[in-house]
Amino acid sequence: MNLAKLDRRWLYVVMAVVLVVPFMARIVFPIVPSDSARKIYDAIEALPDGSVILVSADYDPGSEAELYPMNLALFHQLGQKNVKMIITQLWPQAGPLVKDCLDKAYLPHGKKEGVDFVNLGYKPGGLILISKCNESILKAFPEDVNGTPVKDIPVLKGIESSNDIDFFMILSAGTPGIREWLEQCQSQIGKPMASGMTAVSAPDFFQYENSGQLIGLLGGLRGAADYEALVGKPGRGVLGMGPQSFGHLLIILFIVIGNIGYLISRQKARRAA
Amino acid sequence: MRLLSIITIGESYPVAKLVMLALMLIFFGLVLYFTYQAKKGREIYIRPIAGLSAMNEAVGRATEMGRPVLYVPGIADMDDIQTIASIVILSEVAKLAASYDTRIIVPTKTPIVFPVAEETVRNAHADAGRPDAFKKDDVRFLSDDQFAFTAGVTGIMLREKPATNIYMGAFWAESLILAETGFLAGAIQIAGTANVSQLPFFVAACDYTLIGEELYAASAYLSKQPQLLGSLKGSDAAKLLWGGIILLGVLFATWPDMEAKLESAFGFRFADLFIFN
Amino acid sequence: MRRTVPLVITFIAGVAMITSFFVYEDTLLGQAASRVKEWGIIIAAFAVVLGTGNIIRISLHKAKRREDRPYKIVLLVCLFLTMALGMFLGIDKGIRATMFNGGHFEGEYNPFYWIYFNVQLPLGATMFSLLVFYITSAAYRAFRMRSIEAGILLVTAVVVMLGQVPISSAIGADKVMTWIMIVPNVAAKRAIVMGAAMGIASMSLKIILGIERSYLGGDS
Amino acid sequence: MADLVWYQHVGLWVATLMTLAIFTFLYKDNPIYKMAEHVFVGVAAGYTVAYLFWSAFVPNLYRPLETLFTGGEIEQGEVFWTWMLLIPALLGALFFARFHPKYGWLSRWSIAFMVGAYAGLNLTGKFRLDLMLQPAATFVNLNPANGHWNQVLIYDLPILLGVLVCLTYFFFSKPHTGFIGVTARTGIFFLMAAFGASFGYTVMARISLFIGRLQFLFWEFANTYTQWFPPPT
Repeated sequence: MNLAKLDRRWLYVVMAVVLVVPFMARIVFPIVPSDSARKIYDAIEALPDGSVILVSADYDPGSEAELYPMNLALFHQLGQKNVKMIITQLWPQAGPLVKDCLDKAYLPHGKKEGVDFVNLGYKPGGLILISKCNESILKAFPEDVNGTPVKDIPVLKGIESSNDIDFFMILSAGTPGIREWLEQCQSQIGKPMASGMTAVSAPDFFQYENSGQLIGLLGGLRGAADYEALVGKPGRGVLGMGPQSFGHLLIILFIVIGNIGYLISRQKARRAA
Repeated sequence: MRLLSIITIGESYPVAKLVMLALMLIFFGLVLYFTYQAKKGREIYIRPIAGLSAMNEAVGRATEMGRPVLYVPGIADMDDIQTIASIVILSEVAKLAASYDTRIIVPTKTPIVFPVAEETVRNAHADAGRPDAFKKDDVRFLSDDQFAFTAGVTGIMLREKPATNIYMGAFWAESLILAETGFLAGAIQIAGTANVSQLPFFVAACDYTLIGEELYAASAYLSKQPQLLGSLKGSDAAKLLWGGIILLGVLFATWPDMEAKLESAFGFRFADLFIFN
Repeated sequence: MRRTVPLVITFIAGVAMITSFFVYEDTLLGQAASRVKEWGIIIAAFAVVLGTGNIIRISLHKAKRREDRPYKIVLLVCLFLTMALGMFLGIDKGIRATMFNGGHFEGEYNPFYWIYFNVQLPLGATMFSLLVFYITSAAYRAFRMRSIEAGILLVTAVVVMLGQVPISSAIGADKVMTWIMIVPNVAAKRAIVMGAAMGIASMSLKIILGIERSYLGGDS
Repeated sequence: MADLVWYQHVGLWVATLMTLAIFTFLYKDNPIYKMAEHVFVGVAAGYTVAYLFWSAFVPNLYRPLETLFTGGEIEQGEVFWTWMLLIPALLGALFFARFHPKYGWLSRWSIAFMVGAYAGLNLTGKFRLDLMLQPAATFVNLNPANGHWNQVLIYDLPILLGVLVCLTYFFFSKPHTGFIGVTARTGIFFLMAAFGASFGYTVMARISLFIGRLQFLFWEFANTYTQWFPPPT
């Protein structure tokens, strides 16, 4: 029974079923948040009233499934805190998604634009933009997303550059993203920084957690589920981890079966030769 | 307003920035020294790189089967160093393909890489003595969107059936679609990227994979250009230097009394030379 | 003019960025570098828009030559429709000042916004979600333990995948996964980024000094 | 969710049809997928121009020049620099010279600026992050005194060895034979373990993207018309 000749589309059907059935059955596993996620949560909880946090939304539709739930959980937490928030975007496609998160998770906590937070919107330039923000955020972002000049925005009083920011939370899906923020901002001004990123980039940033530059990092849907559990707002992350686990088990099964068949056939070939 | 003043009296300029400046100058010195040596024609040894020696075979295979070579220079723009290294390799592969009279299709994703790739392939055909064989339409700008571009490239794989797929440069999530579609289309695949998150798939699904820096070493190995050889040997020498720095750092971290002696003599600990905030 | 001016521009821009790292910001050089960054943001905006210019040129070219004509026409219609809606009605839900009434977009639901959420978001997100199927078939058919190295890769991958599953803590897979992530993964990735930084440092030096010119189209 | 306005209903149906159109590619490449792909490229390109217009061209270029020419009040000492904004405007516009058959080379001036600026920033940023701070994080204390041994043996020593051994793998001046060959091969083990880790995380990413689509199809689309799949509140 040589499964290799099997049409690949049957394999697609198997994966689709393995994901849809647990999804429909709404199987939910208890989420034990990772230490990394807990460190970020505690660091943000410990921010004194009136401190300033910069949230940079550098993601797009392609990474919406992992980073949108993270953004929601983060805004829920910040909505309950008395902390000034500045939002920037390094990806043009992040605009509407951040706006949606604000409407659903932040504004319901009674926050007012211009007083509690400001959305500075998108600017191109990546590395250049972040490096400019080290000197002057106001020169890089002369207006907020509504077109109001920054000098008329109360929440920005007393804030000139990245040095005046107490905490950076970077939601990053690739380039420009967390790597550029670490290179141009964190490594030079030394402010606390944490990041939520797609699961694809997470393994490449554990060394910056090891060196103390990142307080913690949230990786993909598991990171979103961890943070949702910590914030106490189970949503797409926690509910997603049910089918997610079955998907992992199926991939493991396929790798094992595929390689058992391969090793057996190689053994036969070696014995025949 | 001060003109230049890096060091001002009274204000303490971070020592680590001076150490960084010194290390940068040492590193540049190494690179320029080896570049000078290479220019003077001194024999520069580079260990063989498996992925590269297969490239001649792979282009040869495409020629025998009379099918084109597909070269994807990554999806990053010219500001990404991997793309620049990929363009250097592209010019060598295009020269090889032109000399074998084999078509080379180069899909690009970014506005600046498109003209650069077009001119590189045109010049490669001229250098190989076949300026007429250059087909302008084989260097194509598919789309500025990552996945529309990927769909375009897999379309080329299915329709024009290249016998050899070469992926050199910066790749992200689309690397798997390219590698698997190419694997199932039965093409020989050579990949090279410094984007570590994509290397697992290239390693698992391609015949040869250049890991991280080997991409830059490949551009030096293939082109034998003095500057590329110079920077490669410069980097090698720098790795010895940084290996020494790390061992020294471990020494000071493990023997606090040595650290104390250093501190009493110079006023800062060894690690302070590298961290300033 | 064709090559010397670009090399001078590259040198100035590169040196400006390097000095802005080493020099205090309130020095003359620091201020000049800071201005160059402001310019960089504007020029980067043109570079991003250039991509669209390219797509328009190629689609028009192809449509004229009857290649995939209906597809290219649909592409151009979508392009100019979205662009016009965004530019004339503002890019945000009822907030952004618009060319027409100079104030805010009165309507509750901005069509540009509608296109983003109902066309661009589903297309972009779904395009990515195809990958799970490619991984499934690749896991079964392409990922072979060809060598010891590929073997280690696949075994570690299996352990890490097991560790992500919440129920794995029962068999301790999550502890092994955490160790893999914060020891071998950190060590190897640290060496890789150190090597990459050296490569980029020497490449950047040669670009700024004009030794490396391939970005100018390789006619050095 | 029943109180949707007509265009929101249309929106839901369009979004669902777009999602299914892309999934048809799994069966085989077909005109529906190809049309969806072209719609995607067109919308994404149009979106970029509109978004850049309002978030970069207007605030950073048009508004300062507008206040300059209409005699609006400008910050003290900024008048000269506002005039100077014409330089990036010109350099940026030169990007489009590339579409002109004769003056294509002018676009090299703009490319040169971007490549130069990024080279300078990449050089200092990566040197600082990866060649100063990362080595500094490897200055580990190997002294296993007072119960420190498990931190050393399980965490610090393997990381130190791993970094040095992987650096040897990326050493190109000596062939991988003898002692260097052994260290390079050990380097390969660390590298492959790291790639395995990335592989595992990437599988997680891909699965969660599909689950994201299921969440849309059931919680937003199906639930609007059947109430069987309520989304989490």
